[in-house]
Amino acid sequence: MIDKFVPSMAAAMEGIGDSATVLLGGFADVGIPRALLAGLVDTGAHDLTIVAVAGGREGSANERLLSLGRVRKLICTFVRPASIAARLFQRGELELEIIPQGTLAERLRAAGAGIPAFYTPTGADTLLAEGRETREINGRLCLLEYPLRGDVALLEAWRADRWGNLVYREAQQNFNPVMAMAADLAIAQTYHTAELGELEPNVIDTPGVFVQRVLHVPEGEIHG
Amino acid sequence: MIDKFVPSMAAAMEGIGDSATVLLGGFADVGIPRALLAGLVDTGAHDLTIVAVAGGREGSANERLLSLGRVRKLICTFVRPASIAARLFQRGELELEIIPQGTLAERLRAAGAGIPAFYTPTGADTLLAEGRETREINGRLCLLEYPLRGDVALLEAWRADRWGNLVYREAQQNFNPVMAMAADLAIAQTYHTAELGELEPNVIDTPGVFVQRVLHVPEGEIHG
Amino acid sequence: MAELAIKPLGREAMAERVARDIPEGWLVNLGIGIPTLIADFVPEDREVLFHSENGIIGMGKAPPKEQINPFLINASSQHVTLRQGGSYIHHADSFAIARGGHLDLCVLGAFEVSDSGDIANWARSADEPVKQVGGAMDLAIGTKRLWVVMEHTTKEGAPRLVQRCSYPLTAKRVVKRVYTNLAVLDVEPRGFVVRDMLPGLSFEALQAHTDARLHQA
Amino acid sequence: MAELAIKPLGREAMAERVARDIPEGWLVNLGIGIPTLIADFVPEDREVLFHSENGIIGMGKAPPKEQINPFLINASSQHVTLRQGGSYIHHADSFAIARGGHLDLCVLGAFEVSDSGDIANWARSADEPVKQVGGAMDLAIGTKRLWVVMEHTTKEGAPRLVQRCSYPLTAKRVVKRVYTNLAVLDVEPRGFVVRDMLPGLSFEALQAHTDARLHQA
Repeated sequence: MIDKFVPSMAAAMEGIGDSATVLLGGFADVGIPRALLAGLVDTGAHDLTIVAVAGGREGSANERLLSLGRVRKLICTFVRPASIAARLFQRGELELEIIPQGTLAERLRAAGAGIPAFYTPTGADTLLAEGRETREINGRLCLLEYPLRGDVALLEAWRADRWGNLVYREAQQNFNPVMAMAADLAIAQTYHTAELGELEPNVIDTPGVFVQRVLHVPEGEIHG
Repeated sequence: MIDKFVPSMAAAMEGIGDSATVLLGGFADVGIPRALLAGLVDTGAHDLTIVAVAGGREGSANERLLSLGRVRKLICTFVRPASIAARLFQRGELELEIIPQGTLAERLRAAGAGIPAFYTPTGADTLLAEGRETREINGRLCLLEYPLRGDVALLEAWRADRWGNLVYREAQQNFNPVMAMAADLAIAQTYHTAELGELEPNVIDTPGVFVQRVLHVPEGEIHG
Repeated sequence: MAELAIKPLGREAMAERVARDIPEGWLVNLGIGIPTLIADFVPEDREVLFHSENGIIGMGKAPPKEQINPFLINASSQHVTLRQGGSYIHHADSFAIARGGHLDLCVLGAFEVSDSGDIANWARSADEPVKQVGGAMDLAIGTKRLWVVMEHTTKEGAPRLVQRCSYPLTAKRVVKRVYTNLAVLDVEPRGFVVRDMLPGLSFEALQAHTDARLHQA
Repeated sequence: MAELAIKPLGREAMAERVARDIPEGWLVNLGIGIPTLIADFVPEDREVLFHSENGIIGMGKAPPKEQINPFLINASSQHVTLRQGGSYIHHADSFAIARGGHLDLCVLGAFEVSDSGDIANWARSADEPVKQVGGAMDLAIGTKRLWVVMEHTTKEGAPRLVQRCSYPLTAKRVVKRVYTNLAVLDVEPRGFVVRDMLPGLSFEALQAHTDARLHQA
């Protein structure tokens, strides 16, 4: 019997090593796998590469990872000037790769969909294109972009079953579905569990084939 | 008030001209917009380019389009040797472009997602790569592929509302969602209509922003 | 630069002015800042669909405090609602909408716009230590129409409608129209064309506050 | 070529032999022909997830005639069912699964397989007037493991396990294992390695029916 539920945070984090590339779902406060992030802090893993929409918000577990010096490189779409990420970068203690948000989503999707490279006009006319390979396609300058894969993805879902099928609510999905596809080991925390078959086939957002582990973290148990 | 429902087949077909590129949803017998195809035959439009998973099945409206000589070019993933498409091609009366099925889906998706080109290993080591641009990426030979856009997409859905939101059932969606994204004018026939708000946000498969016209064709009205 | 004899529009009035020009049926993305205010000035019975990068189609107005849904925010992290007929998508599909030409309109704020339609709105200098790119570049290249809403000049009175942007570009040759607190200007092949001005403002006075050459409609 | 003293496996027996080697939890795509039969030999309580290119994850067995759902077919156009826990996706997502390395296994039929793992399964000649590509090339390059199930020789007795494919290739260096009606062979850097043979069949007799050089396990 396939059972992707893991009984503990330790089991959820098993095998995540130093230097891992970790894809971190969520946008602003929504869809962030807070408990798993706190679990990642507790593993002590360091030299991590974190891929997320932004540098960690004040008081977040991602900020804590950064402030503990566990992150070697942050790939994201913006960093607030007053944030820890910005300070670490300015002190030379953090590598930063800032990329457009659509390009981030598409590079993750390319990793999940087996696209070895693609072109996009996004950013081609900007500073971000400096030193990069470009090509004019139909009269439009384009940048060549490569897939962005993760060793691990940390995700948040609303409901999940033992096959790893995930359902999100409202704007909770954001980066979670593409990150699930783009990682070797996709780990989801879920507010609620469901029996196999309880999640309707046309309601499942992320098919379980993209998810390797599920941890049940009931609502309200973890903030932070 | 946005109302994408059209009252008649004539209104559904309005403006489809000669030489149009028509994306045709469906796979085998499922998800084929039979009524719209019959309507397309009746418009008399010719010199069409048809994009579909396969050449028309025996007795299908697509086969009728082909046999009436309305199709200049067929872009698909296979053609049965005994089919009309194969005979027309061998007589020099039809252009054929046969491409891998995943590449077809991805080229449609690229058109819908604004990707000017992408690389894929699919077909790179084969006859299909002859004379084409290739590139080795991470030690793997890849083909450069371009988006496949349609002037028109003909789709079949199970339920639809006046914003053009579509819901499919079981394996009905197949190519329909990516073709909706890839066409300037996406026209859906639907078995059932729904009031706005009746289709749950997490059940909508194709958001109405990808659909321009909806024609209500109740179950059983059209075969063929 | 000469003092203006008239009172420029405030942020709400600028948003209201843009809202007036958005017809029913359009799919619209609104950037952070003044653009976000525009939705409040589109009456509900004019069915305009608002898209938010974080995966919302058919975004509705802010909810009353007691009806806040913590899972439903827009790209500016504000609590919002979903209209009937709206739906949720993931980030890659959401940016497929933005980059794939499905937005009828995107309205962004900017530091500068050039008379060839270049927009600079993400960094004040190429040397800024940390960059805030977000989704603006994707929106700017992908939308059918890009409108910019911004003050006509900086607080110090320096022009923002320029011959050539001095700030790092977001995208080249993409802006179709600019709404400022003084005027509405189209970007045409010949440059900025004045479509509308505040009552009492002269073309010459407007030109005096503009670096690029203005054209009469 | 020498007559065989033993009776080769039939199509069902070949499918059954492959099914034995598929462990619980794998995501598996089965090509048309013999591969499609494999699902029937995987017991339901061994949870193997079958993927169909037309957008099914967790495909179940054929339904009894009176329960046929006309909207639920597999990539071979056969009526199927959905298992509890299964779901539906569109064609681009379905091939994202195939091309993105998410299939643990794909089993295809073939005309020929070379000892470097090349597969030819879509055309009998480069000059065929019409081509039947379908989804095989996508599956072949994208799956974690590609297994081939086919008769060891053609009806005329010509070998199909060859040093070099004579038919147009589907993909190069992708086949990991071949199940024939005589044997099971892994494709390793040194070439075909015989893992299993029909009882009563000698290595030499198998070699006599094979173009490529065989290796003992």
